[in-house]
Amino acid sequence: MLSYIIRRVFLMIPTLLGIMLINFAIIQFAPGGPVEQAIAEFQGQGVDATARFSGTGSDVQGGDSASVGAGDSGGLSKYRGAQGLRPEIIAQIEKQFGFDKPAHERFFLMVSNYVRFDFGESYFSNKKVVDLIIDKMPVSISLGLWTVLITYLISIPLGIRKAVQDDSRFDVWTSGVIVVGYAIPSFLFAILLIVMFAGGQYFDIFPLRGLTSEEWDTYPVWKQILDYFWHITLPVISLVIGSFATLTMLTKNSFLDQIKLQYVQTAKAKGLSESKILYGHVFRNAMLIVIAGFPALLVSVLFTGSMIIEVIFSLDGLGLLGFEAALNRDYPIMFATLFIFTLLGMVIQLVRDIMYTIIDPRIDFEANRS
Amino acid sequence: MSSAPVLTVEDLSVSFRQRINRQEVISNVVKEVGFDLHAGETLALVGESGSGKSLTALSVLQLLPYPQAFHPSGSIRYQGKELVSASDDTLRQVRGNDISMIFQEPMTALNPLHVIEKQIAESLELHQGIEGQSAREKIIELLNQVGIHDSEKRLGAYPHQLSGGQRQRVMIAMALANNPEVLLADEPTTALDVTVQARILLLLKELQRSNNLGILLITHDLNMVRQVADRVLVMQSGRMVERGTTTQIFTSPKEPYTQTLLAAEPPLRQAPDSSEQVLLSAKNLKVWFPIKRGILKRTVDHVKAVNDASLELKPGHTLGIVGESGSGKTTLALALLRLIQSEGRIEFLGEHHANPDKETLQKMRRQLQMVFQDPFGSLSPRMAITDIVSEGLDAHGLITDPNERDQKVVEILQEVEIDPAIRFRYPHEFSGGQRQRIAIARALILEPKVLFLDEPTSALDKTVQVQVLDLLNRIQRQHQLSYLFISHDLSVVRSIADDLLVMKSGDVVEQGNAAEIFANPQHEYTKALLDAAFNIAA
Amino acid sequence: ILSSGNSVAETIIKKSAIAEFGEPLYAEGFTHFPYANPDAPKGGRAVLSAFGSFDTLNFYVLKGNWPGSIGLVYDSLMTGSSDEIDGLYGVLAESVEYPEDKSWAVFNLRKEAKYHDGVGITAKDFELTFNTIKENGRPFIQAFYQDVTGVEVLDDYRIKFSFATTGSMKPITIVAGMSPLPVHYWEGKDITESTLVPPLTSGPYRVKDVDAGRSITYELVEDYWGKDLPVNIGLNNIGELRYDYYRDLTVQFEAFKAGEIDFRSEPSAKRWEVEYDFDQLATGEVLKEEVPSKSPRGIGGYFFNLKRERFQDIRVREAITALYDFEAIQRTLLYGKYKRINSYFPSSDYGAVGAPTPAELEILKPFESELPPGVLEKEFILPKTDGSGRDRKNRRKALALFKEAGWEVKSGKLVSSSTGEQFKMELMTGFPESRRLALPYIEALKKSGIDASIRLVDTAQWRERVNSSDFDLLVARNNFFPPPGNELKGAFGSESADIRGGNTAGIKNPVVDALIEQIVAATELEVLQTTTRALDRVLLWNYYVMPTYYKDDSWISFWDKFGRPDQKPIYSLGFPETWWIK
Amino acid sequence: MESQLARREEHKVFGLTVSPLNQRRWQNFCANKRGYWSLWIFLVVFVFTLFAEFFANDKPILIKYQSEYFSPIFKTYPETVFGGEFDLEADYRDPYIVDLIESKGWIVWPLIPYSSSSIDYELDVPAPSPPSKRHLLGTDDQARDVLARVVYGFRISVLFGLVLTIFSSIIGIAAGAVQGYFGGLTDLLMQRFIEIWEGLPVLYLLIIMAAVIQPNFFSLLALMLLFSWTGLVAVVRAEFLRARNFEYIRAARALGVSDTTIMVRHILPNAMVATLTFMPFILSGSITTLTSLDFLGFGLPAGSPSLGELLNQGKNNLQAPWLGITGFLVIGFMLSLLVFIGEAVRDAFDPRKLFK
Ligand SMILES: Nc1ncnc2c1ncn2[C@@H]1O[C@H](COP(=O)(O)OP(=O)(O)OP(=O)(O)O)[C@@H](O)[C@H]1O
Ligand SMILES: Nc1ncnc2c1ncn2[C@@H]1O[C@H](COP(=O)(O)OP(=O)(O)OP(=O)(O)O)[C@@H](O)[C@H]1O
Ligand SMILES: [Mg+2]
Ligand SMILES: [Mg+2]
Repeated sequence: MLSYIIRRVFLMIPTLLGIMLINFAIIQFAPGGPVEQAIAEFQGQGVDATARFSGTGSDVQGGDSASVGAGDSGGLSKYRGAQGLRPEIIAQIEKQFGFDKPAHERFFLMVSNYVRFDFGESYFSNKKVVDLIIDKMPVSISLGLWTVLITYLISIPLGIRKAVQDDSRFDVWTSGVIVVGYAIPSFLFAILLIVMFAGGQYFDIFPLRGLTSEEWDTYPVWKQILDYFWHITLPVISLVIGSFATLTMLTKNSFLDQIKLQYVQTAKAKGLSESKILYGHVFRNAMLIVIAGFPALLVSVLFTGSMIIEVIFSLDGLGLLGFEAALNRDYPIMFATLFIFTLLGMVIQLVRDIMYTIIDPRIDFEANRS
Repeated sequence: MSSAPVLTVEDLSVSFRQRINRQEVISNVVKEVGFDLHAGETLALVGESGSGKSLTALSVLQLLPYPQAFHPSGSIRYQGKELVSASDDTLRQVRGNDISMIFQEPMTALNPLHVIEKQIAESLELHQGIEGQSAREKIIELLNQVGIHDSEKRLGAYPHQLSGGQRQRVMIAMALANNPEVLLADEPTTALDVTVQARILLLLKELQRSNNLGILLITHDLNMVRQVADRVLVMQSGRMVERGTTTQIFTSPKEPYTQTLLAAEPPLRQAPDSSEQVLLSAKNLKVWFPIKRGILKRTVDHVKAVNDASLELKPGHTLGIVGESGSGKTTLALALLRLIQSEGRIEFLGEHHANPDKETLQKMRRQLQMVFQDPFGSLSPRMAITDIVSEGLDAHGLITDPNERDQKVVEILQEVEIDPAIRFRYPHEFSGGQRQRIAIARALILEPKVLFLDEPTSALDKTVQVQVLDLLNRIQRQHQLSYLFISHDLSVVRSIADDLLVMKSGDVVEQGNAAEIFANPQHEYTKALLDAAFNIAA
Repeated sequence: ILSSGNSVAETIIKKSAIAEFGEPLYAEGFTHFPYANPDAPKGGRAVLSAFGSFDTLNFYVLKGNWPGSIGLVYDSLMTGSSDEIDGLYGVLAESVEYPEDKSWAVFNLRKEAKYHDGVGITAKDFELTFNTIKENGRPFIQAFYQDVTGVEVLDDYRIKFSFATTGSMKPITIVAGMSPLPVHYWEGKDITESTLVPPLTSGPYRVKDVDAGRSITYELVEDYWGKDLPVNIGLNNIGELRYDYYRDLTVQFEAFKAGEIDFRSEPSAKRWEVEYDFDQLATGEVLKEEVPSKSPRGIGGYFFNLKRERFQDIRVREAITALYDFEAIQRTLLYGKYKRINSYFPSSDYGAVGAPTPAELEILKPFESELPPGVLEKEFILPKTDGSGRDRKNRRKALALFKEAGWEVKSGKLVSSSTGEQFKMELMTGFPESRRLALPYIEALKKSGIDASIRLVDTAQWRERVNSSDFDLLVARNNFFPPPGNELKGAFGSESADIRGGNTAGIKNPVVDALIEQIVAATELEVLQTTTRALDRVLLWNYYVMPTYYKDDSWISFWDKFGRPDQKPIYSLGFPETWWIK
Repeated sequence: MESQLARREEHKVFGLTVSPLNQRRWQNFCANKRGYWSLWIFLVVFVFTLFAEFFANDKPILIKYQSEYFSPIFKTYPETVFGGEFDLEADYRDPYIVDLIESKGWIVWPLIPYSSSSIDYELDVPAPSPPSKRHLLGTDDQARDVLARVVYGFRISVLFGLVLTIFSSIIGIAAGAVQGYFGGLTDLLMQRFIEIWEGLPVLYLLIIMAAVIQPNFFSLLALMLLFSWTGLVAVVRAEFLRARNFEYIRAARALGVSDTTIMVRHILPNAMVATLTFMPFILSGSITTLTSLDFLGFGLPAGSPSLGELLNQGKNNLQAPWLGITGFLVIGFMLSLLVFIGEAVRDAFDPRKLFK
């Protein structure tokens, strides 16, 4: 097993390299790069990446200089009158982004930097990519962790109960509820929650945006904690609502399969209580596939899952960062997040595989069947 | 015996609902069975395989797959407490504490993902509140009592790391852990060799004496019944056909069915022509299982399951393999079939392949078939038995016409005494003995050259056993079949084996002509084994 | 470059207020702008909202997004008034001196001007600004400053800039917008780094609080050195201004309704008409107003790609223009709140109105032979429809034009008379909303037998495809900041048609080029305006762009806590600088 | 009796021979009333939407004009046929054309006289307009009939989802099965391959694809298929890793059953628990995916009806709740049906489920 783990760890290197190389190659074919993005943005033609979901709100295409009004009183808009960019300036932008070098050189530069764990700087905000990622962590971890936690804490017991009471009225109505929950698109639900509980019209109970209040730093600890939960309630609810369905059904079905096996009969014959049988015996047998899906869930919740929710609640998380980076062609962020999350994904997968062998000692990865 | 019975079963019926062609069909499998069980008494329940013995026992603890199964009539009272449709709480109190059960198929009855220590400890903690070190001591004591060697080392073993007999003994230890009032023992010794079996019976007797334990013993082993039972109950097709004291039943059986049951004797068999040809041979076969510890699963030690075994199998011959439970018999068979990794030389039809390719393996598989010790586990739970039985035909492309194939399945099922009408059922809808016969049918349908039989008759009552052995003999004669026959039932081995191989702790301790060894055992262990076997019989 | 100072013959003009053309609106000695209320109470607090996020307060360098409101903390050499487009009045500069040929300018600084830390502002600080822009500035600012070539510190309070051009006020107005970077503050700090530490500035507000990416709060500087300057009197009244950043428009609106935002300018007609029906509006707690706005707009619409052969035919362009049913779109999608764009310089004094005036005709006459018919005779009027979405008159006209151009309808398809190939056209856009607003047009084109479709692309791809002229029809707009000048060359000139990214439509028209030259050369506002109008006519009649629509008012809504002067500025909302908290 | 038993009992369902075991499965399936009815409802609705052109269209089913019959759904007629002036396809929603026809004949309209893309210019309120007699579910923010769009959107979404789900499940299950069953090097290498594969920048591939061709139903399907199959792999692999150690697998191997057969007949039914659970969600998930592509502008051509677009409109038009509610109800309805069908299929394959 140890040799297997070592092998897996060493295989991560070529895998990562492969991913980086393929991505790098593919990106070369993408129409428009960071230079075009930068130019478009300077010329005020940039469209916020998130506008694709939330819209620009304006009926006038291409932005209406006069309607910017209140947000833009600083007088800087006068720069907009400037003429088109001269080639020297474009060349200068290219140089800033390192695009004056040929592609292979850029690739090797990137790889050699990565080897030293130097992930570089964002093209568009002069921040270390690592710092950016660290900046966004609290939001992603908050949303991700609570969502995953609540999902598992509710789905698994619920799924078990549903399996035990298969086909009962309870089973039917809970199925209905979770399916409906799944069918509600999270972004719609989030907006509804905001209108209902954070807007001016109905109840104004929860805050509209952010992870904490502004004066958070000055609060005593208990108030800080309270404030934090007060802020994440709505986003987490809107994320969680649709997440029960798959896990609950999965738990239910895998329990249904196990519940009728002989060892359960044995456990019953011992006089064990139902919950002891379910959690002490069946759980471990049934949980393998539930655990199988865990790494994917975690990575997706942390990394991509909550982008729209982040936008709606004005939270700056990794989902948004990654998405914006991709659309804005901010390659350093793209590659660094890709690198870090692939690595993270691989580590979690390795841990998951080790978990398999702990849960079910019969599982052996090294054994070859052919 | 004058005291009130601890367990009273009255007028008990068990039925199953089934849906066939949109109609609910009810099959009544146990009909109006009744008996009393007194403290300190052993009541033997015997009868044909599939007659409803296990279901009766399961009903007592209300462990049937309700609501598909139901009781049209009947009452079961434990010390006056009604158990039929009792509340969960009541049942939980009784189960495992007052009444405990040894399941017929120990192989599948243990939780595959818990080490045996945990499985036994759980009962201890639940009903006696014993935990930690004292629990561990108690477990070790229990395991020693049921004859598991180096029990301390075995605490951390998972069921799949144990031999059939070992698992059965864990089951027994678990059932005895709480000093129950009533023990429902469903074929408790099927996988045990005679020495261990004797030991277990002794243990039960002792408990009976000290704890006034009432035992409902379900078995097909009439020798054992005669030895331990006070009263006997005979069942046939779900009905109780006869009851009486042991002596009564054995000396003057009334019912014709009981008479045939008692009269059945293993068939005698003509010795085959001795031939020089060797069909299958093994040299210096070795199987060591690593013992792994910790998260990283480092190998700390080995279980030497098979340690340097050599054997030869001639066409038309039967090689019996006997030996202590856990001595490596099953492992040896699996290694010969190349189902587990082994070291050493295995020759089939004079050819040795260190690493056979798919095709060779496939050809080999066509000729070498196996009946597994654990019939339940070896039948795919989601396949109907007709598919299970005919699968080999498909795999080797033998019969492709569906009707012809079906015909063949029907024939073979009839040969092993299974009603072909129920061939579309799933494995779990059969009795233990029926499953064993299905496993035999599955192997036989391929008409292989060599058949490995791992305890093929352990769950069969004498009458069926005789029929199956007859069948095996007949086929052997017709097709020059070779058998590798693993069994702890020495009378069966004696009747069927030409050659004999005796194993102990992974080593082959004695090997040679069966008749010779039976007549004149050389090794200490063989002597002890034969002694035990035929002394009980005597 | 003319060296200055030693030339005695040169007449030096010295002024405290300038205009790009003519004279500034307010004479020297005005006490305050008429749209400012000198008695306005100072103080109070207002929360405003902004969209998106920010990650730096340094707007000079390439990287990072800065808050749009950061200008509040800066003072510039001179500042404009909101009643005129090109007037500038001294703020940090007491006066500006420049020679007649306008090849350089010297700004005389006010000695009392100081930073928020009390240190006085000197010429060196402007030198630093200039060098920062030239060396490290955002390429866009660099481009803006490209005509400004040199800087020279004459003494502590005199700074001189030299220009690459002569005879134009433009570079002076550009430099006049410059803000100082305190040398003593930046010493030892790296100005090329983005930062969230509020920089030291001299403006009326200072940054009070920054919550990275989420909000920025400004507070009025108590002892702001320039608060008694006429240009500042009565302005900058609100004591604390806070901008909260939202990423979702619906949420932003909800926040407004919940009272978390005090003021809102609504961009969407749909929301304006339908969603402003909450209780607080009825009770008068929230007010809602449509404020007419005179700010100049640019042309917005669907730009033809003239590099594609089929669009080189003016009849094709006219036909396609004729198929746009603005009236139907206005009625079904725009709540009747918009105006059709009928000029390249709409809502300004530079757009053509009515039939050509004699002055315009005079400019256009020399090019008569090269002009499309009608320019000299008529007012340019975009085809009106009956608003049914299926106007037959226009379709008839369009099909006739197509026919002339060699495209005819055959069994439901508009095909080339020569090759039989169907007319195919894709409308490319980078703005998600365009899909909704252009769909009726696409349907109408389809109904006329054209294989029309719409394609949404992301920003980078949009730019790339615009640069390489890889589109048929493009949703775009040209911003217009009057007075017009050199930038027209980039937008409509032949030369820039071949440069990647310039002249979106790819217009190559000698008449246009010649007119632009005249505009650039114009020194009189009158001439400039007439020439621009003439250019407008030429561009319009050539159907280079299928103009869409604009709105000439601002829709604002706010909680009833503000006071504002009776007279509002002409060219801007005057918010927040002229408003105060009641 | 014996001879009767000895014969295989064959039953015919829809003219197909069904083995008794499958019969039993079918019975188990039917016994799950919810699933059974869900299947029927789903089939009916789906088939109905397959023929959406006959139910919701802006072209009439039948026209009689000057004693001649026309069926515009099947054939395009230029308006000149009805006395119009252009050789363009007749716009039957145009009052002018309608007048022309009705002056000399009559028109039979489909139930919903709008197709998914027909813009209703005759609205008296700006779009989105609330439900009314004219538009039972109102119009969307582009003045198109919501009901018609739901009908067409359901079709596109479900077709897309079904094809994607079926194919990606097949590939995913196959990959997971091979990995889990063979283990060892196969597993190790395939896992790495999948990791690299999942690392591909799907968004960029979409951008690149969209730059080359206008994305359409099939190109999107193909591209999504390339990447959606990895979802099931982990779960199936886990199931196979575990199951390959079971005694009955050993027994099957002893029989000489081929690896493929073992995987398909013995282990797959176990892995089906996970697969069947996931399938309805994969299906509705792919509908959402299609939608998010729409948001990004890499989706189906603008104007194509899709349920996701409806939801997005619902979000951007809170003042028009009929949009969001309709979208949600349709998706919820469809998902419930699929989940219930999935449960019934699970029951059908469960050996221990006998009835109810
Ligand atoms: N779930 C079930 N559904 C239908 N029939 C069943 C089911 N379980 C058992 N049976 C049938 O009930 C009968 C009695 O089974 P039972 O297990 O009690 O037999 P048994 O006497 O223990 O036989 P054996 O000695 O072979 O173990 C058998 O014929 C069996 O086929
Ligand atoms: N997978 C395994 N891992 C570790 N030990 C094992 C494993 N399988 C079997 N063993 C051990 O190998 C020894 C031989 O087992 P085997 O099953 O061959 O015994 P057996 O002779 O068939 O006994 P029985 O008569 O009880 O079936 C036993 O001690 C058992 O515990
Ligand atoms: Mg039994
Ligand atoms: Mg064994």
